[in-house]
Amino acid sequence: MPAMTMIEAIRDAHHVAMERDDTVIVFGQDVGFFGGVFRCTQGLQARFGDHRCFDAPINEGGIVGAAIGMGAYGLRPCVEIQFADYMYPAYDQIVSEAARVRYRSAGDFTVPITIRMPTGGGIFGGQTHSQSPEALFTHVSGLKTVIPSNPYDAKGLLITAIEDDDPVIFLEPKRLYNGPFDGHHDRPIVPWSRHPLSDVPAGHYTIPFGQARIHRPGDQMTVLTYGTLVHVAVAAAEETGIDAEIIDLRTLVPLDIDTITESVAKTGRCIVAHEATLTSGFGAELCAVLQESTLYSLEAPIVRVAGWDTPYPHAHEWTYFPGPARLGAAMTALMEA
Amino acid sequence: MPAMTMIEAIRDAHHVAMERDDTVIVFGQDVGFFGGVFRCTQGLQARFGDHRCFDAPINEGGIVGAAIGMGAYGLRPCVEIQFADYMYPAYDQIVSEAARVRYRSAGDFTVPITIRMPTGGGIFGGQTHSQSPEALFTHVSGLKTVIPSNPYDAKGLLITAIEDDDPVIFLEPKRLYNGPFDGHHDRPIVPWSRHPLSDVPAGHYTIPFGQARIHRPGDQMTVLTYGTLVHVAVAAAEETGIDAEIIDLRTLVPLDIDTITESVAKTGRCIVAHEATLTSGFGAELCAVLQESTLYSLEAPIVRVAGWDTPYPHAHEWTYFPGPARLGAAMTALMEA
Amino acid sequence: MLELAYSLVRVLDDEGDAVGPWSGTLDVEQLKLGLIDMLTLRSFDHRMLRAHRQGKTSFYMQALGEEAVACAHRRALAPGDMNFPTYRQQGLLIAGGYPLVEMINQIYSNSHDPMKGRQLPVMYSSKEHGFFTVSGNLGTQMIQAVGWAMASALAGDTKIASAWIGDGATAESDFHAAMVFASTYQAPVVLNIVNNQWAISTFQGFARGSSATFAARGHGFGIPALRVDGNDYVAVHAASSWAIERARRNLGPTLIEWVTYRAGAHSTSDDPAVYRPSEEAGRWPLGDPIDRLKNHLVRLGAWSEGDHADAVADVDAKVLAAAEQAESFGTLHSDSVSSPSTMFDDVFAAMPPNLRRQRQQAGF
Amino acid sequence: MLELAYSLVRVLDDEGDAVGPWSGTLDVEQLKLGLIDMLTLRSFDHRMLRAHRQGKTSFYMQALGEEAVACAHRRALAPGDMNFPTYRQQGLLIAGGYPLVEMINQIYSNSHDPMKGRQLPVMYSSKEHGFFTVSGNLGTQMIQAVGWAMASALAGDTKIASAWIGDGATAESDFHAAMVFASTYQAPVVLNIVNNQWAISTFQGFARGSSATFAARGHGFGIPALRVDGNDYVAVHAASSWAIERARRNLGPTLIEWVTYRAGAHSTSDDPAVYRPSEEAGRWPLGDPIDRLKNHLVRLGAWSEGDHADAVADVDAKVLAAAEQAESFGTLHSDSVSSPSTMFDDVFAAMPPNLRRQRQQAGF
Ligand SMILES: Cc1ncc(C[n+]2csc(CCOP(=O)(O)OP(=O)(O)O)c2C)c(N)n1
Ligand SMILES: Cc1ncc(C[n+]2csc(CCOP(=O)(O)OP(=O)(O)O)c2C)c(N)n1
Ligand SMILES: [Mg+2]
Ligand SMILES: [Mg+2]
Repeated sequence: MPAMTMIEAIRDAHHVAMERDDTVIVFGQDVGFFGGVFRCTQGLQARFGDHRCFDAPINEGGIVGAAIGMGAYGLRPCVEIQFADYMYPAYDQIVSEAARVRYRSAGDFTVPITIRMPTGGGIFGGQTHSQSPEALFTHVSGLKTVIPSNPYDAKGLLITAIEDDDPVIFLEPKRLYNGPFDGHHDRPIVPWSRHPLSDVPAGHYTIPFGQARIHRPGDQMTVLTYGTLVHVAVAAAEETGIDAEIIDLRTLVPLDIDTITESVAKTGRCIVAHEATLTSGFGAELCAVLQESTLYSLEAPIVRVAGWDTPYPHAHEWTYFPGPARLGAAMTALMEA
Repeated sequence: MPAMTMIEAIRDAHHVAMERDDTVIVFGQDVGFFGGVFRCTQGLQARFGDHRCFDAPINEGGIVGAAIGMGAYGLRPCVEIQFADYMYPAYDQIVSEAARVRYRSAGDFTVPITIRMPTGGGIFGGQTHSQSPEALFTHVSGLKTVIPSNPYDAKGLLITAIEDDDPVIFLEPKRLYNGPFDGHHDRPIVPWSRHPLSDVPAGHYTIPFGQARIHRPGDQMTVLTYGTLVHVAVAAAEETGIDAEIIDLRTLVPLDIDTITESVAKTGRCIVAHEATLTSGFGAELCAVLQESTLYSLEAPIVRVAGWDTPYPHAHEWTYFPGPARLGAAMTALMEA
Repeated sequence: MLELAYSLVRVLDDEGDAVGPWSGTLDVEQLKLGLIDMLTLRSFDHRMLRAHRQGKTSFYMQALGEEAVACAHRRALAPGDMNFPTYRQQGLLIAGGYPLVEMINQIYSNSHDPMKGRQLPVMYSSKEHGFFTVSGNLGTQMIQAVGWAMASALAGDTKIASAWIGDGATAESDFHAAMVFASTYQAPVVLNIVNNQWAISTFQGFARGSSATFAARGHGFGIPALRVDGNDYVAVHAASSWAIERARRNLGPTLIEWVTYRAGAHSTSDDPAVYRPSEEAGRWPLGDPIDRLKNHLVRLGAWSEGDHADAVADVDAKVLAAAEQAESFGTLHSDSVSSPSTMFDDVFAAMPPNLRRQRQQAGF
Repeated sequence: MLELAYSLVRVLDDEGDAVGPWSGTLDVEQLKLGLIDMLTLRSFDHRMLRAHRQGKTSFYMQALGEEAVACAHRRALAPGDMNFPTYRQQGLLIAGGYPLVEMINQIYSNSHDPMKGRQLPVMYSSKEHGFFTVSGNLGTQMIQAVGWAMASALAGDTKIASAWIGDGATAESDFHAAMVFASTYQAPVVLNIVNNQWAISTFQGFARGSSATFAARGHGFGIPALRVDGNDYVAVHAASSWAIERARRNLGPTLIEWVTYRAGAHSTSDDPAVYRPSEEAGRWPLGDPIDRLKNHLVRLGAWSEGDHADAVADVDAKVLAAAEQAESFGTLHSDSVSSPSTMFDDVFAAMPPNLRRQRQQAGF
């Protein structure tokens, strides 16, 4: 197979899903003729017509609310929010409606929709093009929250999301769109073609939710992470020489508790890392779960490495971003603890 | 002093704040002539006129957005969202605007507003009159999150909130409005007048944010909680005979880490309890912080007792609500662990 | 037709005659059905308020004075059409033939409650009867209705959606989303604003602002708008039929402001005496929709006081029977409420491990 | 005045003469000032686009073709009035005399950046110059402007607010909140819709739907609405003055649709060639606002080609000097960007313990 970038893999997932099921439709701001500001839907309107892929007015609540109605009718909308930072106007429709309709109607109505949104920083986007709001979704019962770290997972997980009968939040780390960014912003960009996980099979395949992936096996400690930081963790492990087991969660809800518990029980040391703001971030949930399941095998407290409790500052994004130096220092300190 | 209910204490706080500072204004749905569906603003319009206390259209985003503009002008709006379950339409204005304006303008503009909302279940309100969304605020840098458990704290904390120069989310456990509800829904309601913390001083006083209150000292374990569950924990301690130290956090952000760390270091056992959905709830943050600060003194994993990961079901709310039986069982089990 | 948003479409005049261009859509049998529908709804509300006082339910919301709007509109819809209602459109279910006992099962949260005790009373749902699950959050349903209608159009279907909102809730921002999408995609949807002049304690003016009417909101979006006497069963049916036909022919959305009056309390948790003059309800702006339709039938010589008394007795008996049957399945505080073990179902299509664990912890 | 929402208010005709009822608000000196403002803005945009190509900033957004709207409106406002702008109203700052070097310091995120490097370039803020901090989230500022105006009225003040939004962003639901509150409370605010006909790749139709104009949105709320030629400096000033005067006298809000054209790319991250015909920009709907005002001055005999060449040289020199001064304080990728140690400030008025801890961890 020719290597695919994350963008190409996401496009391909749309193609496959739309080919197989003509109830799958795609819309969002600038996604139609233009193909999306990140080009993730490019070619869909040309291929499937403007009844199945079209532009939407700038109203995120409207996009999600309309998708909910379409889902109730029997379609499977896959909609794009241009940046995760702009999901807030849709938050009521996501939390009070999409997540609740099956429950409150006792299964009479369902909402089989996928809501895609680019997430994370590293493109000098400032505080409104850099956010990682995953914890605002994981707290909401009725939502599944997915975040791929590579083209192979992105395609398989997105097809699974579109075919899922419940609402799925699909977060796309925008800094990974064009390469496996490891946090070394001062070095030339490495293209996906040099990464094994850019080898994306043609056609249909799915990746089940709730199954974490051991990205790098190791014995000295466990690093639990997802999205961009998976690649940062690899760099940190190499640079510190610490034999860390790096686990890519892939889906936060449902969470693969068995895999992470097993790993931490084995290594006795754990770091949870994410780009989102520390306080009440998803790392807190991981700590809570693991201290419960592995307390007696912990050699030291679980360490959280995360974005600071501030908005994402434009010029200082590399001070905000938990890069290989910060993560590596935490790993080294944890080995000494 | 005559005893006050929580509602009377909140009313009194409004009166005191509005008397002292005529830039304090109050508005929200039905808060004007009617005095609010829970009567928390009753009498304000009569006393201060309909320029300082008035009704608002049914648009939560509009209420908060207008308050932000008023704050930027130089007023101190204290607004009411009729139920916390209805804050979602205002979430963008709260997260993207109120919480960010000081930061993004480097202090050029500020948002000295208070956003009050009744929270929690226990009134057969079903899934849209029962929610506890505190964790959706604690993850947002730039917001302070406050939740009183009694009339004395309610008045002091609300005055502090209104006088604070940053946006404050003020959560009012509606099941406590008329009495210190301990979770025994099958027993007659105990009025506040029988509770020492209903003794509310007249006039102006404040309670600083970031100072937890040891509600009941104890040695065998620590129960960290807030709002309604403070009283549930007292009942559970009495009924199990476990000498638990019950700590009322009062403010979640800022968090009083020293007080809770000291207590858990002393008791070696800890339960965190809240009514909100378990996953990614604020209890997760408490576990993450405490396993870091007290791991080596923990006799057993920290236990989370919380609402289930479902919407709040109307007829089954007492199965959902973490009452004295559920909390007591967890306490007993923890003593045996 | 711009002025139709500022005037008031009426058919039944003060004498009870059907006059004007909008008359003539209903024959006598249909008029009688309409009267029975409204009598049934009023009897149902009456019975459920009593059940609330007796502690059989935690909550209830009546439609007193607004019966004509939902009842006549429902009779103008076709099977397969989908309503996105608020909590005050129980008339859609009653006029649509949804079993009264199912409604009461939901209100009593009993062992036969189709919502399994999860929803606040009156938050019904019936896909089969074209009634989308009622949300407790105001305004969210409008744009969902537009999306449903867009889907019907995309699928080449002729089914239409009917969206419902109260005067107060039009202030919610989701209303704007519905208007923009309906206008941009010309969705086959009827956008109904039930202006009963009150939003809990707040008069309609707070949501309407200084605009002359709610119907006028349509013009800013190029959406045809009608303002109709909502207490005039015949006018409601005629205007509904016109808008529904437009949508069905895929000629685009219509906005209709139904002018009516909330004659009762907002809900069983509310007491209007605190915020509005008690005479107001007495004066009953626009008149009692039931009396008006009854007088019309009498004028037509098709109905008598005797017929009316019989009809009332009839519907009361039907409602009572349904209430008794429902009660045999339990009430909120009886032992046979729907089982809490089901409260972990339907969060997702399949129950994930964390919920299975929690269900066990809960003892099920 | 309903038709004013559907027609187009103009003063400068094709010959460059000022005609009609809206003419005559400006004398020759003011016209010249206006021309200089617009030339300065265009020169500034030009310089900053070049700075972006040279890597001195991460991002920039120009106002090419829309210069008249913000520049003329600002000249009609009084000190103390507050704008709630979008990212494309830099003309408000330039016409208001805000130092160019401060704007460039922000764009370069340098050691003198008033926003301390926290904000995306062009997200200025200046309370002193009546310019509310620009948000990256579309639409949120409209209702904030209404709130600010309500506060001014409540305080018995005569200051007014001016709210800004683009054609595309009018689709956001917050727009509705602004209209409802402005209408209900009759806030002293001017609601400006800058219809430059494009929202990134999306034509205005997606936000406007099937309504004739954006201005018509006002009528559904009883808000007087004007539709104005936004490339006509004189018309913009006249219409702005009228609306501002209404607000100042506390006669209520006004909605104004400024019809203009986004002649350039959406931002430095955008390339219109992909989604719109290249000739379109060439045809320049409504004409270049600078040429139109220039021709008018020439017709008045108050301006010559020579004057114009001098003026252009003048503003270019001013802009260049400001850019060079700003550059001496650093650019995004130079070493002297604003210090990251300040990134923990201003989250709250006082730094809480957790942020103090984190700042230490970050090494400051
Ligand atoms: C988002 C949201 N905000 C507030 C409420 C509380 N609330 C319930 S009904 C109501 C009044 C609605 O009035 P209206 O829309 O006129 O409908 P009516 O009750 O008159 O039928 C309010 C404010 C809510 N349910 N949802
Ligand atoms: C809530 C939100 N949604 C989406 C975006 C992304 N976005 C930035 S500018 C823009 C287009 C806005 O067009 P318009 O309102 O016409 O303003 P213009 O750029 O033409 O001045 C979009 C979609 C955003 N910034 N905020
Ligand atoms: Mg109403
Ligand atoms: Mg535009």
